[in-house]
Amino acid sequence: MRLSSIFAIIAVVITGGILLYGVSDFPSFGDPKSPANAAVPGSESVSQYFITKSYKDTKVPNLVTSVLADYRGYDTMFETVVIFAAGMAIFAILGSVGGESQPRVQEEESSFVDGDHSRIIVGTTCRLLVPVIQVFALYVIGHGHYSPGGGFQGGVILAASFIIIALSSDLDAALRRLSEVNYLRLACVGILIYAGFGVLCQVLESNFLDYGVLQPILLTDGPEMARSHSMLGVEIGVAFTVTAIMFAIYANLSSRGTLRDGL
Amino acid sequence: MTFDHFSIGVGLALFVFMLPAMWRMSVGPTALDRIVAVNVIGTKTAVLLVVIGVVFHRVEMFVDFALAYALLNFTGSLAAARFLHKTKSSSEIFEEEGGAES
Amino acid sequence: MIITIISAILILLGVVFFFGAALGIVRFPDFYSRTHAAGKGDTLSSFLVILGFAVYQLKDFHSFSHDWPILLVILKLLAVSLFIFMTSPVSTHALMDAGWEDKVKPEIGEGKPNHLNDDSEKF
Amino acid sequence: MAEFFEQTLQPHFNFWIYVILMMIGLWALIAKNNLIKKLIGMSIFQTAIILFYVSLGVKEDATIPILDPYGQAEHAAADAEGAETEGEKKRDSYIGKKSPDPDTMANPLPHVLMLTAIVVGVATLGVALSITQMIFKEFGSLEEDEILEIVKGGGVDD
Amino acid sequence: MIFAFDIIILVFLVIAAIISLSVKDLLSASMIFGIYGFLICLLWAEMGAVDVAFTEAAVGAGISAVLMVATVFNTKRKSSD
Repeated sequence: MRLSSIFAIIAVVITGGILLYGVSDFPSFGDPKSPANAAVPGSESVSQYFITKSYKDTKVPNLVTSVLADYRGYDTMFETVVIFAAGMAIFAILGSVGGESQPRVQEEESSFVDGDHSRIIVGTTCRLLVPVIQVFALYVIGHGHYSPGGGFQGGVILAASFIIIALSSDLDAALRRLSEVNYLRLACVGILIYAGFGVLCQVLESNFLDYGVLQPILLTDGPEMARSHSMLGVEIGVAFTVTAIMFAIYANLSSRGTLRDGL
Repeated sequence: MTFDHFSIGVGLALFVFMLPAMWRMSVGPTALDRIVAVNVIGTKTAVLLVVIGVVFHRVEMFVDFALAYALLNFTGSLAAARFLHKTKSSSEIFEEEGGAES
Repeated sequence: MIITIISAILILLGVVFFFGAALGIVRFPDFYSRTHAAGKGDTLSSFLVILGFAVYQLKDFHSFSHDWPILLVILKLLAVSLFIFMTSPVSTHALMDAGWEDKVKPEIGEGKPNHLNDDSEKF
Repeated sequence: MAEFFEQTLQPHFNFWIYVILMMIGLWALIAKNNLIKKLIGMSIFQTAIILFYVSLGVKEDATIPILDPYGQAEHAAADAEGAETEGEKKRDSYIGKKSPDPDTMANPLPHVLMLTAIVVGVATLGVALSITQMIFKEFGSLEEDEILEIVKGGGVDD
Repeated sequence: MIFAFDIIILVFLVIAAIISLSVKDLLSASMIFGIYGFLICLLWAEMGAVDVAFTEAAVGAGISAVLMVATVFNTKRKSSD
């Protein structure tokens, strides 16, 4: 056993011991009256406010979506920016942006060789499944107000459909559907949609991302429905960025940044 | 005994049947055996999500991500299969230096 | 009540097949037969269990105008089993093909025709 | 035995496991030699912290934080009591009539905080994996001690 | 929260974490890390955090394992520990 391994065990045991000791003072698991869940006497708890008032404010049954895109919209916007920055970091590290400027050669759809059973079975199933996955991803994005889902989940599923295309035939086939230029554009457009909603609120003389004032533009009855519809727009922006960056990460990682002959 | 207790019992049975897959995952002997075990546990996960939804009385919410699992579960297996197609065979990788694959 | 009994029978049947698949994963001697247990047993049993829970949803179904969301849930549950039916065998097929490429030797008993161990002939 | 279960095991068992998972992740980060193993350890550490946050919002016998548009759970309870008449069955008009009780619904705030953390975690994992690939391209190895030897010996000779 | 499921998933989680850190084949390690993702998703589902569980389902089944397999494909499969 190496010396560093012994030191590691000592450090881990000390840290874990302190944490295990601290855990014994915690409120018990699943306690509805714990300080994180219930109001401290004399003040109202923010999570209780979200549960009781969120539907009246925004007309969205899924509390997580309403908190994510409305009450904490500023936080979510910069989480999206972090994902965008991660994508940019991967382009910078693996060095692929602007690597080739001429358009990719339009090849024929790779045809199956006789006797290549695996390619036929896997390729046909993926061809059947990919449209279903993409429709399901759009359903997840759009139905996120009423059931679990939203921009992050739908974007990841949409990116996974492109990854399945890349895995079932090759990376070129996926890049023909969503090329390098297009996914960069898509990532930028997503963040611009999100920030655009905020700036639009500012133009109408209110705070950044205060969707209630968008009612005359969105032609809804009441500011609550305006908030609901703006949340949908914001989620679409998030989904654009997440789709583009997740697929870009796969495309760059699998081909060492060359975007050719990947996994 | 209500149907909830029955559902919890079914869920516990599924967890118990996950144990052989976990065992196969830990002992191998080849990487492919482990990947098959991953596949088995993935299928059981999709079923267990439906079971949890029945216990919560909110199946219409939980069925969505059971669907996501059913659709996306084969991505990992596909990637592993493609990996094994494109690299040299694992017996060569793990036996040229005398190290056993474990 | 009759709906509950039917769904319980379907679910228990599925659990029995799950048990068979789990046994196969432990007991079978080589990779190819384990894949066979995983691909067939798990697919059928997950179909049966999900079908059982889909039948159970019908217990609240009284009239079409009030209870149409339940039909939607049943449709989604059947879609889950349909997609498991499509994806699980395909992934096991891909794995088995990769195993053949990876030169995993099948285990043949004594006195059986041994053409599978012959590398020159790929079926 | 039952007393031990209710007094000691049930309240804090989850937190113990989170600490153990965190210890496993930290140990892998420090002691493992392979860079990809270190990244797996980092992800385990991250999930332990996310688990801790989410479990702060758990309430016993609470439902999921999505209001029930059709009142299915309420109707199931009412059906069990047998107090249901056909005239009262208006599934569409349930939500919005009364505000939900905070004690019967899981706390949505930790879910929101951690939902974005998972996706951001995958993006940062991608960055870490790309750095790993560049290290492999530069040094030809993923083992920490071999890389350190090359660095101590004056770097890579081009 | 379903307490019976809770304990079992947590124990499985520790087992999966230890196994994925102890195998010497990095392809197997990445796939077993996928199992860790499945179990985490189940844990969140039974805790009532459906949106978090959905995110983990999409990420763990679709993206995370594939990224690791892609990296192992471009580097080296054998690990020393």
